[in-house]
Amino acid sequence: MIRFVLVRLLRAVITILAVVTFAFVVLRMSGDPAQVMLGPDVPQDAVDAFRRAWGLDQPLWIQYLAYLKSIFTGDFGVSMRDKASALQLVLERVPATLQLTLPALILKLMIGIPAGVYAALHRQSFADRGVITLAIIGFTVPSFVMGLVLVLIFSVILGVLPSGGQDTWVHGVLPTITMSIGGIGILARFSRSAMIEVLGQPYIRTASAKGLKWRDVIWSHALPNAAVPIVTIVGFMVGSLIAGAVVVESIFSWPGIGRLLIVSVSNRDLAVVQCILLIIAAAMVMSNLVVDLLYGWLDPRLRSHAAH
Amino acid sequence: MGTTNPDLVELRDLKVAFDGVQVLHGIDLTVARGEALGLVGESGCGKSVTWLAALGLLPGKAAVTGSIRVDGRQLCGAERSDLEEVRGGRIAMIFQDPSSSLNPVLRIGRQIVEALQIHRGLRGQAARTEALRLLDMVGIPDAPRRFDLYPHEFSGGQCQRLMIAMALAGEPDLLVADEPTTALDATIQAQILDLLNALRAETGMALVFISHDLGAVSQVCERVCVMYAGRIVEEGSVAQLFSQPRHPYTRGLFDAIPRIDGPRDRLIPIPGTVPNPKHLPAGCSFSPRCPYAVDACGSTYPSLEFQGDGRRLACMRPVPAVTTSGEAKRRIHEGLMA
Amino acid sequence: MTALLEAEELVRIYEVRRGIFGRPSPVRAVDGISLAVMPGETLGIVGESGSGKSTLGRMLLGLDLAQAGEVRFAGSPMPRNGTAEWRAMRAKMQLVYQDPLAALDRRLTIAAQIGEPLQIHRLVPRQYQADRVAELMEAVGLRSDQAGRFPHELSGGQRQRAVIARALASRPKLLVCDEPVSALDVSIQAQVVNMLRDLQERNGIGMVFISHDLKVVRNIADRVAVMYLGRIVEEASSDVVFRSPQHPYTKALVSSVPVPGKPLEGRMILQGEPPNPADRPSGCAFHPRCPVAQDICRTSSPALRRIGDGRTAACHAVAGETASIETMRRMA
Amino acid sequence: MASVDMAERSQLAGWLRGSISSFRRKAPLSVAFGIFWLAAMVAIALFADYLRPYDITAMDLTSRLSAPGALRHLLGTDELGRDVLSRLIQSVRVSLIIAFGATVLSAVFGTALGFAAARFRGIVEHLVLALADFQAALPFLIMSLAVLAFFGSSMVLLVCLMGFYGWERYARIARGLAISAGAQGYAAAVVQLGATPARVYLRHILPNVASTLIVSMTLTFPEIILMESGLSFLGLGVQPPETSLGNMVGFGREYLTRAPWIMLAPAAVIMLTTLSISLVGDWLRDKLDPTVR
Repeated sequence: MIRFVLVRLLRAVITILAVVTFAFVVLRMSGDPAQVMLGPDVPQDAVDAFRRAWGLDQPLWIQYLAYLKSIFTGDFGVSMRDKASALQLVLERVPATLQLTLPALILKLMIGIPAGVYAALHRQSFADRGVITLAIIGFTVPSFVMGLVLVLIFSVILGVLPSGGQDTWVHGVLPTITMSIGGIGILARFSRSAMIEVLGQPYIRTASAKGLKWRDVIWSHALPNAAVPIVTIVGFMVGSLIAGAVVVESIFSWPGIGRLLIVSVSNRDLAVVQCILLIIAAAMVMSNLVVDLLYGWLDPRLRSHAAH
Repeated sequence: MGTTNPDLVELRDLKVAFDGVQVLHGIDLTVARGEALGLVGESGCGKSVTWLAALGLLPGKAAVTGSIRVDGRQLCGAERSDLEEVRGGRIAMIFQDPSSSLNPVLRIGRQIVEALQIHRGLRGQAARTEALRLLDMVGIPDAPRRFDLYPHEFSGGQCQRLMIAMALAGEPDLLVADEPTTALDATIQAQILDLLNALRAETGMALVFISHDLGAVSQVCERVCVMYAGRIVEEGSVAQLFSQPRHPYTRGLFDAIPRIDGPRDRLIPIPGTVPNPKHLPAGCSFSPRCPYAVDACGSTYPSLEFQGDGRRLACMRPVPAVTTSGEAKRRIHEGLMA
Repeated sequence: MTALLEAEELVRIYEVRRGIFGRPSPVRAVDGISLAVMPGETLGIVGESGSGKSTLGRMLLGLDLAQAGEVRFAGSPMPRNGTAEWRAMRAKMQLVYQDPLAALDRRLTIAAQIGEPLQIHRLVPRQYQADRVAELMEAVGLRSDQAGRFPHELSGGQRQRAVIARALASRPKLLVCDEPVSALDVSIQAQVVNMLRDLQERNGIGMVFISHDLKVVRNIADRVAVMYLGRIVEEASSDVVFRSPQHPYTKALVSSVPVPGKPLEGRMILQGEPPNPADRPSGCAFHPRCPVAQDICRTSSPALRRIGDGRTAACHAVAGETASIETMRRMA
Repeated sequence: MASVDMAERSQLAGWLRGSISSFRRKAPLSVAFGIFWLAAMVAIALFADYLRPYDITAMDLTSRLSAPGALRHLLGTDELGRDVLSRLIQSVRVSLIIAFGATVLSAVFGTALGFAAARFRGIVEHLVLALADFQAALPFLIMSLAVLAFFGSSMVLLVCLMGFYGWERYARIARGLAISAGAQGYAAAVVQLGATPARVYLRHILPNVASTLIVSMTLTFPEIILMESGLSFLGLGVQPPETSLGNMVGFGREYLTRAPWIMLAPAAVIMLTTLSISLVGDWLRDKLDPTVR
């Protein structure tokens, strides 16, 4: 088990390193930091002094190592806009984003999985068609269209829900619904096909042949097996708890990570953007790690083959 | 009731169609208490479908009609709860691919205990003790230590033993074994056949042995049904059929098997291939491949009739009774003497 | 007469890791095997799953690399896998697979696939290719109207015929058949076995026939090698092996073949399962299941020895190295 | 000659009639709609210059924010009095070009990497899988935002960037199928016949994986349309004065209360297009498999 965790941890670290490198490359290629920080009208000796002060006169790989070192000591630099610590700026916004994404995730799980399983057990029924339709809507309607249509209906026409802001929990209703509808459809469709696949397996026939009640066949034989693929997609959803709200936050002027990202991007606030990139990647990598461990717990076969 | 009607299972005019394609064309078959019946035929002949249909284990798109009686009780169209009572309790079934027939994410001990719980109400320590006894009975060595292992930690042969233990948990009157040795190696195959014989002697349960291997069938069964393209074409005792196959198809099956002793002659295959159930030939389905066929065989299907010697046969031009099958006779004679 | 194919002390070892905790342990899939096939001769190789018989077949063709030992074809050593010489060599030796559906490209007609070796090795001018394909199809008993069919439109037996026709297209000298009839029904099996026998006789092809089905091997093979855990335990002419098997494993194997009409009683049923190849028992690998095993069998591995009537066997008891000759006599 | 020609023509007509009716039997109504819609979109993209009633920047300050339905401006006008229909037609062209170019790029790139991983195994395979891990760790929208922010937005960069979308999916599919074909299946059989690797990959493996790849292209294509519209909606994709579907929705959102048609028209086109591709893609998956018929 320890070996398995170590292998996965190593892969996670490599992935994070790749993201850090990516951020460094983007930073380098998008222009000379001295020019960016000091502006175009500064005399050459001031630029040189700045370069010496920040180590920009060193070879590229030394700069890269220095950059790595500062990242791993938790120093993500300073926001160019408000001169505050980038990490702090970003972390301040995390709770706001989670206020939207967590309830949305719970909705997706609570509705999506049961709907998918129900559809798989009642194929060709009305409910089954409903799930498929919902999944298609979830897949084809972009969230910004969904959000704006909801705003049009509930805020503009009916006037029952606010269209933006973060003052009370009521403000969170529309963004949460916007975010969950697509996810519910996708999760339902996924659970449905995972369940259908499992129901066709020989061991389900064995369970029936031994006289188990159909309900028990579903609960103790089919669901534990169907859980394995479903966990993958849920893991992905958990991983994007922080990243998943960019568009929706922008529609509903919700002051989360997504808003911050958009604002920083348009201000070319490098330090903040990098910090967000890293935090998002770290969340994704962590949830992948957890999913991998969960696999081992859910499927004993993977426990012995996991090393490959 | 048992005395007036000794038959445990009685199938009458059982028909199955998948998406409108008929694969079983009216099966009439009885299984008496304690007897061992073999069901022989090539792939796609409907031998497995017959018993999956009888236990209601076919997928929803299958249309099953006819009569399925277990101890006189009608199962065709019965409630799900009635079927569940019969499955595992009266009739247990084991399958061809033992490794994928066990649930991969559940411990094998739990899978056996589950069956004990349903049919015998055993729980906790009592269930565990009984499960261990069953594991011992089917020849799983070191059962207490392996009680909590998962199916993938057992070999194919051992998985089949586990399946048998699970089937025995409900103390069934009939065990349906669907190609139980096909996926196994020769020496393991012999072990499983031996085990099935021993268990039958010990428990007195009836056995339906579905197989394409005539040799295996002759080792565990008393009576044999030969199926072709969704119909029974010949039925009789093992001795009868093996010494004197009357249906040209049965005869062809015997002739096609290479011999382990005697001269290394050319084999005698059956020409052609098994017909697609969507496009069955008119009349007798075997007629296009049959060396004995006459024109009439291509127009009407011969019904399965009792013959004087107690066998049933569906053929207008059977292999003559005495003269030709000297070879087979010699073979059975040799075999029984050895 | 020089041998068509010679193998000397072939070894193939896989690294297998069992479980997360397990260290990688070597599996000796093929463990020092030597054999020879004469032109026009059929060598049968029998054994249970895990005996290494399929790996051996692939090594004989040079598809799997031997870690030790050498394969010689018509006297010259096998070129390195993947080189141009190796590819050219394929025209002379061919493999017939267990699962013909998997071995055929489902997007090409069978005529196109049967003609493929002709294109690869530029054997026949393009304008005559169709004629040669038609000739091959006729030789394996496929109707000419089936040329445009796709593999999934044929039955199992017809697919195997197409695979065999493809294998024969380049007029090979050697055919390795890996379980070619195991997936087929009995009646079709007989058709394909007869066809292979005819083709071989007509074209004088040397053949290695790998199967777990002793009855089929007996019918088609001139000589038979019995494998257990990567080694040959007995080898002799087909008639000799099946009439009077000497190695206890061969005896059990022959005895386990269900013969119609022959009851189970009195047959020799082995206890236990073939051991995991990664956990090879000490001494003679068969000793944990062997009814006549003695102390020497647990410690020393028996060598393959000549024991008369052109037969070799690897068994201490057969070689008279144990006190149990009496027991052996009783078994025989 | 003429009579032969006639006969041929009537034969052709018969064949056409036959194939249309057999198509109707085989394809459900929804798929027929999908195909129709996609054909219309492609036609619009091709002939945008002729179909557009006005130039996309032509302002009609006298009729700003006029409602749809009027003959002069069928779909109404926006805040500057620009004709919504004209802008919509141009947007379809821009969005389709981006999505099409990017889909082809990502399919070619991903498939090539996947085949390389399957062919060479070892270090190449590890590298490809590590790249795929990286791609999965950074949500694509976020990555694109970062890149576009610092390199500025141009049409070429946008297509190239979108071309990275979903490549890892093709790579995984191509690698998996190639490995399984090579392990025991038809590819191993052809290698054994003596074929060169080029022949094995181009003549056998590629045609066999093509149907799966095409189906995943029908999955990626709408996702790229959505991704591009999302970026443009956020103001980072296609830049004015050029226009795209997402860009139109983004700017139309300001006038949601007063002139919802500015936003609803492109939104409807996005939805119908992605829906059509999904429907046709599902149908294609069954059609392209010769074993399911």
